[in-house]
Amino acid sequence: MEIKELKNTVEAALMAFDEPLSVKDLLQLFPEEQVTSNDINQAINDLEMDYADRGIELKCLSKGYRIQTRAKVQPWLKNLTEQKPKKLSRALLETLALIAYRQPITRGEIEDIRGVAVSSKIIHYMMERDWVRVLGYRDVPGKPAMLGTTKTFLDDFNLSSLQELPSLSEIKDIETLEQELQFGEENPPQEASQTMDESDE
Amino acid sequence: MEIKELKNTVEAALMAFDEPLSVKDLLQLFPEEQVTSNDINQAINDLEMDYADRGIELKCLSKGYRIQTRAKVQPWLKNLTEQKPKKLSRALLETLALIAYRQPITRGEIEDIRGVAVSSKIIHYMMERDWVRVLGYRDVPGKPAMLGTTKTFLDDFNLSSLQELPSLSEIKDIETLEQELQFGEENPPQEASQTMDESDE
Amino acid sequence: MPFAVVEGKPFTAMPTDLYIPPDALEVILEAFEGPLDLLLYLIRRQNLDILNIPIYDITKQYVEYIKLMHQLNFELAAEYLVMAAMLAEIKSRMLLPKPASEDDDEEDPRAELIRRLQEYERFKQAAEDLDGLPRIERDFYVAQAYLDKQPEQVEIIQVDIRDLLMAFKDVMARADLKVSHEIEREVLSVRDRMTSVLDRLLKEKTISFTSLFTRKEGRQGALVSFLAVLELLKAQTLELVQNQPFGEIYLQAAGNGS
Repeated sequence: MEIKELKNTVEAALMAFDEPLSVKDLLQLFPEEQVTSNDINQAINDLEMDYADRGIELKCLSKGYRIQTRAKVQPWLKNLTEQKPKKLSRALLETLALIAYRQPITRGEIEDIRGVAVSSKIIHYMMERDWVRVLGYRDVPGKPAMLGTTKTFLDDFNLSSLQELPSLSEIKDIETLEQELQFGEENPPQEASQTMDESDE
Repeated sequence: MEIKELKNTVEAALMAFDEPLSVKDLLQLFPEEQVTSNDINQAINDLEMDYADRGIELKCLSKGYRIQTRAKVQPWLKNLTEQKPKKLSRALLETLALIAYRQPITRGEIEDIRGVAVSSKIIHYMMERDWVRVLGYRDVPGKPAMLGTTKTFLDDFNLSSLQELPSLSEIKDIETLEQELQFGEENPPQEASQTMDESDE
Repeated sequence: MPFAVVEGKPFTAMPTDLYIPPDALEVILEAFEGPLDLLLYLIRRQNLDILNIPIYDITKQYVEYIKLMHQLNFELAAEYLVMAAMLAEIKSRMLLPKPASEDDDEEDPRAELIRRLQEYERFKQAAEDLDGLPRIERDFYVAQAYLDKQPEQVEIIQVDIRDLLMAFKDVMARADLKVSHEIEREVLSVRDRMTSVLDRLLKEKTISFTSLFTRKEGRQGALVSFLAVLELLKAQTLELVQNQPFGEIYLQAAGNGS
C-alpha cells in the first residue's frame, strides 16, 4: 500500500470512529496488506505535521490517538452551540479529584475528607458521563463500592494517563510537624513501651 | 481575519459538530469579524480541493455541509467496525430498559425518572438499530412521541415476547449470582490496579 | 456594637423579619462546601498559618458564622454543628493545664483538625487544577467525519438481557418510586397489549373496539385488552369515537380526529 493512501485511510479511520484508536486498532484496518506498526507510526507523524498550523490536532490519549479541535479555535466554535457546556460544581470537582487521586476510594472515605455528605446526584452524573465506575466492593460491613476513574475520564480531560494529573500539593511539613506535635502515629505510648520491653530482655 | 485562519476554523467547526452546517450556520462562527458568505464559500471550496485525494470529502447536503469518509476507504474502515463490538453505555441501557418495561413512554417521562436529559444520540441510535420506535403521540402540549420497543428488539435480546422480560423480583437472585460471578471471574479490584499500571506506561 | 444604623436607630441584632431573597441564601449555601471549607476560609482570610491556628479566635468566628446562619433561619447541615462541637472540644482541651510528667506524650489537641484541614485543602486545590485541564466540549471537540457506511453493515453488539434488567433496577431504585417496586407479569402483558394496540392504530388509523377481543384469548385476554385501552386513554394517547349513540365504538390515535 502506498504511503499516502495509508495515511489517508488512517486519517479517515481516526475521524470516523468515536473512540480513540491505538496503533493496534489501526493495524486492523489492513488485514491483507503488508503494513507494520512503523508504517502506522509514520502515518501518524505525517498527520501530526499536516495539522501543525490547522484548527485540529492529533492527540495521544490512554486508549490511542484522537483528532480533536485546538483550544485556539474554541472561542469561535462556541458561537455555534446554543447550550453552554455545563460548569462543573466545586462539590463535583472535589469529589472527582478525590476519586482520581485516591482510587479506589469509597463514598464514605470521600465524605470523611470533604467533611460533608456526597450527593447521589453527583455520583450519578459522573457515572453518566462515564468518568467514574465501581471497581469492586470493599469487604467490610455494608460492602461499600470502591470508585475509580475510567479511560473516558482521561480522554475527556485530555490526559493520556493518571500520571499526567497535576501533582497534589504536599502536606506541609507533615514529618516535622508530626514530631513537634506528636500526632499521626496511632498508638505512640504502646510502641514506646514495646521498645522498653525489648531492651529489658 | 486571515483567509487561512478562516479556513481552519471552518474546517474545525465542520469536524466538531454532528449536524451538517450551512453557510449561514458557518457565518455565525464569526459574529465580530467582517466575514461574508463569499469568504465562507471560498473556504469551503479550498477545503474541497484539499480533500480531493484524501480519505475524507466535503459533501453538500440539504441542511448544509458535512465532512464524511469517502466510499473508497470504506472497505478498510469496515475491517475495524467488524472488529470492535460496541458495548452499550449505561445511559443507553437505562433508557432502553425504561422503554421496554414502561412502554409506551415519552422522552420527558424517561427524563423524569432518570433525572437527567436523554441525549438525542441515544434515541437516534436505538431507532437506527430498530430497537425502538414511535408508537404514537400523546395528546398533551408539545405532542410528545410515545416510544416502545420493536420486534427487532425482542430478536436481538433473544426474547419471544415482552412477557419474557425478567421481572424485578428475579433481580435479587441475579444480583447475588452476578456478585459471585464477578468476583470469581473478573476480579474488579485487580482490574483497578491494571488501569493504574497501564497509565504508568 | 451596632452593625447597622437605620433611620438613626442602631441595630445590634439581626432583625428576625429581615427579608433575604431565596437566591441569596443559595449563594451563601454554595459559597462553602462544608465546615472544613468554611474553616479554611476563615483561616486563609486572615493569612494565618494552618499549622498554628489560634483555636480560640477561629472557634469564636466559626460559631459567630453558625449563629448568623441560624438567625437567618437557614437550615444548616448537621456537619457544621459537629464541627462547632469539635472546635469547642479542642478549645477546652487546650485550656486544661498539661500534666507535667506526661508532657512528651501529650498530643496537641489541634493535630487531628490540622491534618484534616490540610488534607481537605490539597484536594480543594486538586479540584481547581482538574477544572483547569482542557475539557471536552468546553475547550475542544472531537473531530469527526461522518462514517458513510453501507446499509447492510451490521455491528455486532453484545447484549445481555440481564444488563437491561439491572439497568432498569438501578434507574428505578434511583427514582425511588414506591409503585414501581413490583412489576408483575400481568402489568407487562398489559404494556405489551398497549403497544400492540398502538401498533394497529399506526397501520389502520381506526380500529373497532370489539376487534380487540377474540374468543381465543378468553376472559384473561379480554381483561388485558380492556386494561390496555383504559391505560392508553388515561395517558391521553387514544380517543374513543362513536358514530351514533350505542353504535360501534372505535379507537383512534389522540389528536387525529376533528
